[in-house]
Amino acid sequence: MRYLILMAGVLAAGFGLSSPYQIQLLTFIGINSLLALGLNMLMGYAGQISLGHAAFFGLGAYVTGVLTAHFHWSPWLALPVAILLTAAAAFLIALPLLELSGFYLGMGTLGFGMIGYVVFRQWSSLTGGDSGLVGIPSLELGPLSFADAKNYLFLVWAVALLCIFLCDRLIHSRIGRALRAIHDSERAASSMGIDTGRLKVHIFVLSAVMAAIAGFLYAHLVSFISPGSFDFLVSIRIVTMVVIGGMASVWGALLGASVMTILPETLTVFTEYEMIVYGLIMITIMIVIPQGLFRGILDIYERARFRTGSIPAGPQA
Amino acid sequence: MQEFLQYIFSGITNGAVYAVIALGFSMLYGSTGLINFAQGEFVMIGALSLISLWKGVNLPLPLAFAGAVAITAIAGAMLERFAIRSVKKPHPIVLVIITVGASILLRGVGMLVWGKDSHGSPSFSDHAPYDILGATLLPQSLWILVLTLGVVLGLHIFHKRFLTGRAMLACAISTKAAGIVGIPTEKMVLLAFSMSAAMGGIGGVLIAPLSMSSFDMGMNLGLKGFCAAMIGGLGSSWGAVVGGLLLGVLEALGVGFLSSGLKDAAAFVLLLLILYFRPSGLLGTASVQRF
Amino acid sequence: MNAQGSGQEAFLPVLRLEEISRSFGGIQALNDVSFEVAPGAIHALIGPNGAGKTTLLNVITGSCPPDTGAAFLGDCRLNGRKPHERVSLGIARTFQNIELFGSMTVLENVLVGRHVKTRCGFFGAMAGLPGCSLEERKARQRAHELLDFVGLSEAADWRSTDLPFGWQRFLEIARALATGPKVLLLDEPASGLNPVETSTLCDLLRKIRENGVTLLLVEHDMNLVMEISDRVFVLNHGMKLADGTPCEIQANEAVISAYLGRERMGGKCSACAI
Amino acid sequence: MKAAGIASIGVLAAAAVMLVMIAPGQSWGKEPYRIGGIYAITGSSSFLGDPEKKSMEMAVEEINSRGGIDGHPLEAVILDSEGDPTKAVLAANKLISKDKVIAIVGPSLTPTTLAIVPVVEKAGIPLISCAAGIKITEPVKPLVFKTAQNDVLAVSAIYRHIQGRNIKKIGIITVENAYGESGRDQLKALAPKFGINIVQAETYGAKDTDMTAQLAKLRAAQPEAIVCWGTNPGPAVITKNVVQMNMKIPLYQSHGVASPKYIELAGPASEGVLLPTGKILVAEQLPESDPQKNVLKSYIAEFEKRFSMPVGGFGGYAYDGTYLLAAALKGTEGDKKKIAENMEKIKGHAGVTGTFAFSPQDHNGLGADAFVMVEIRGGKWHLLK
Repeated sequence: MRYLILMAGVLAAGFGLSSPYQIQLLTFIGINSLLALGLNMLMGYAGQISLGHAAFFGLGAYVTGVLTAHFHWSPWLALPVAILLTAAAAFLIALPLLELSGFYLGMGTLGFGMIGYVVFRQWSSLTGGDSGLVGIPSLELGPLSFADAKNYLFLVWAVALLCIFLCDRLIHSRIGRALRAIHDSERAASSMGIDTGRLKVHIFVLSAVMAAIAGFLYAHLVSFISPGSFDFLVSIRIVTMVVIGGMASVWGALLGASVMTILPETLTVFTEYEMIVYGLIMITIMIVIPQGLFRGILDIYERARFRTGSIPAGPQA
Repeated sequence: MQEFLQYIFSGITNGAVYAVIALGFSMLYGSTGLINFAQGEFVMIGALSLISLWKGVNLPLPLAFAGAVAITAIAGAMLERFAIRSVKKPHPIVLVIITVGASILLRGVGMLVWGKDSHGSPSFSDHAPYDILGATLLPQSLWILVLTLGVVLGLHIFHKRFLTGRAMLACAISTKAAGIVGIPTEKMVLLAFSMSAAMGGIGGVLIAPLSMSSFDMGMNLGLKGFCAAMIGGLGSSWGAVVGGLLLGVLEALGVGFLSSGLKDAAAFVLLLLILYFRPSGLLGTASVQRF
Repeated sequence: MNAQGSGQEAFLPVLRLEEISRSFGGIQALNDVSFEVAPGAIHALIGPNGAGKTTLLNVITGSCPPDTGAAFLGDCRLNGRKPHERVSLGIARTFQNIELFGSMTVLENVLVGRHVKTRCGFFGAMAGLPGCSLEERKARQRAHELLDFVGLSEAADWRSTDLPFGWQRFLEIARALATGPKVLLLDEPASGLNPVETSTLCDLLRKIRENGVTLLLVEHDMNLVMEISDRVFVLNHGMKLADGTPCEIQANEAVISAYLGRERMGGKCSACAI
Repeated sequence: MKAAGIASIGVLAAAAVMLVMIAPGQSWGKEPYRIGGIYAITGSSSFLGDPEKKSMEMAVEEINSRGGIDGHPLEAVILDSEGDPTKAVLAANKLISKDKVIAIVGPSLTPTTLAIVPVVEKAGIPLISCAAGIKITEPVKPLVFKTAQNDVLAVSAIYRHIQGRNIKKIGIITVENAYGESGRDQLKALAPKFGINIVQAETYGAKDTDMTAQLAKLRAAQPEAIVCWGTNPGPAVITKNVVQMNMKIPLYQSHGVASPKYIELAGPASEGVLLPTGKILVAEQLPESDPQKNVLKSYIAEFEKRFSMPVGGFGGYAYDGTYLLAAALKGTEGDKKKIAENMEKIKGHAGVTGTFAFSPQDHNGLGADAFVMVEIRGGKWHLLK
């Protein structure tokens, strides 16, 4: 039901909007939603933080960018390669770190993110170095050309909705329960026979793959990529989207991505004061509704859902 | 040989600055279990305040130094008082995001106060650079090294000899227990924040004469300092020093023997290796469970 | 070991520990402890504080590997197996300080227990394969049965941490049972329960035994131990002090002097005749 | 008399307010031409974007005060890209769809420019970039122009000077960003042509605090001169380090440091540093015959008066871009295709950066005369030759 509403919303927006600016903004929101959703799965359900998600985002973008612009592959062939490479990288990063509890994964991904950034900049024969990679073709599927901004909007949102749908399903499945169990109590989860380390690696890989898909969509949308779009600040921005929107909620990811995409656009009226206002808004949201915007809004609904009235709101995400 | 020595000097100079910044991370983590992503911004505030007070207001250097450190300490205390303490249910990730927000805020304030341009500062002393076996050692490097060691020693003595220092360690071990025996834990957190901010400020003051300072200098230095703290072992003061120096020297050697473009990668590869093979850091002993 | 097992008794012990030792720094928590747990019975592990009971439990569940010695579940050597693997082999446990999944409902908590009995993976769940939905339905059915079994079916949709303390214990037991264990380890199941709840627990534990699950409980409540146990092991200073029926233990001089001191032992020997 | 004076001032003021309120449609007979600007006004490249934004505003006002273009006033909508390609794409879309601009001046950086090229091409909007990267105009794209000098011109200027001193072995140190990368590529590509051998090539991070390690490595290769390619503040640190390390060889900087800020940051260490720059820094030393002399003088005077800050070499890119656009707008009545066609026909346009002569093959329009070599003497720019 919720999907139908959202789908109708996107369709209406797509057909209703005539301004390329708004269409583009909505497309970026879709891409950011994918990023936030992937990270939300990791942070909200596996209780791990990633400070290097921009590197996976970049890996997806650069793999397809290099393969299509330099080697003239079809983007549709480059996509699986991008996904596989990202998955492999994520797997190798996570394997030794997720066995340890605590924040090691966060630190490891931080390191990985910085290394990825250096590689994007330094391997200039392939990546175009700091000045970026030009000539990434637009997407085409048979007679359907995604060079048209509206078609691309629909494509991005179709992918985003599909991912939201799949993640929602996953969360309410056996695996999702196991993930939530890990988040609530790792010891108890392990005593239920859940292979916590393995599951965390899997969810990390899933989250990285979603970032890679977002990177793929970004690269073919902008048709130009440069390392600046995948630096540490971008990783932090993705984490912020998740936390602002609300962890452990696919809809929170959507909300967080929307807010964090639109906010800087609207804040430009503050010119010199933009950063101050932006920082203040972030701090205020975290102080007032630490469980995130989505949870904050749904608090009342949550209270009603469980019979007893005096429930602290939301899972302690 | 001459080059090698120069790499070492360069590495130690940068490393000592990383060490002071790492110390800020480390001591805050040690007393509150928190990672402050605005630490780099304190470095920026320290550096730019020094330049303003020393060159702008023409205060004598020691006063300007103290003033700059005091300004950052106050900024740190304000961050704790108005943002961190206001959080009712302090989930670590929420606190981290607040510090991220604070870093953006502080950068914005920095830009307003000091403008978008870079600012330079003269060295602490007018000595000519020393020539050692053909390699150049800047007097400022010596200043940095000496002051860094002074800060670590001071911190060590504070923790071991002073009642407040020991109370802070007690809070680190168990806030609850410390509260029960009558330690004002809230004040301790406030003190820890302003002290760690002051460390960042000292880092900024030290680096100002070495380089150019601008409102956006903080993030890079903050990341390096954090990396150094992780390498040395979060929560360990001597670990922060070892981590910082190691990182600095490794970077310089990376420039010398690999390529300058890869030196940042070298730092983070080291971080990954440490995480894989010695997760508690080189000198870390505390089991790292929070965050 | 087969020869040993079949030669000794008519049945194979379901759980067997051989010369387990474990030290923490300078403290010898367990010293050469061996014992066997017979199938289909209620066993109690008692001993003064610091005797090594919880460590022993952790050795069995795998969260604390022994320095020397071996543990077996039936024929299967447990050493080197991770905690979660042991669960699928048939070892389930509850915790002394209840550890429920606080963000989930009562039913969902039990469903997590079905994890090892279900197979549906990442892709199956995402694709919504028919096999997965069937499996999910069956799991839910089983979970409801178990809630019924412990008497919590009324509260299936409550948030787990909103349950009264005693009920949380029962939920934890239901959750552990959901893993389909051969052996269920209970870490002080009666602590914090009122007398009424304790007697309900007593009944529940017997019911579990009737269903063919072997029970091993660490417990301080001597009345409970003496009332329901088929066999009692006594640990002291990390060493096995005694091993026998409750009547034998109550009569054991070493136990009385070392562990119980002058205190009279609870329960009546006649009450626990098997 | 006094009362009448006050009254007349009052009336004038009221009229002015009304004019402002109903302007610009009413005061001009014709619809304004709306043009867009995208600059890195904030962020780490604000040293470029900030003066560019100011210069564009200045140029627009100057043009309007002279009667606009064919009676049409110019109206500029300027957005901030923060140097981020994604933001630049959004800004370009916003300018095109919301503000309906007929042409865009900017962005400030090569990556942001390359990111919005597909957007403007799709919309058929002419773009006059203020970035230096050669990828922008080579290969030539019908709608894309740029006003910043190609790095190849700066490199040639430096190399000619090096050649003149009979130096054969040089070491280079470049910043790790698009600007430094482009410089490095050109330095390497052109060296053989001038008989120069690059004995060691180093890079440094834009935010690095100390470059003595790189310089030690350079020194070990024993070059006869060092060429540094970066934008402030890195080159200032390098300049200081070179002096501290007592390296007594000529230091060349790129035009990326061509602002008074560099001398201020590097202090006495900047003595004797050589660099190519647009003529703006040495305007008063130019011979009267120089075609740019008048433009430069009025630009400098106006900029310093208006913003009370010293003028640098970067604002001129946007200033020239706006004036070139104004020239190309003549007689088009806003037809975007014609604007681009007119751009290609512009010859001999004396701007702040140089004398522009575009052609269908050359969308940069600058020649070797866009750069002069200067030496810093006593904290002042000194024109060589």
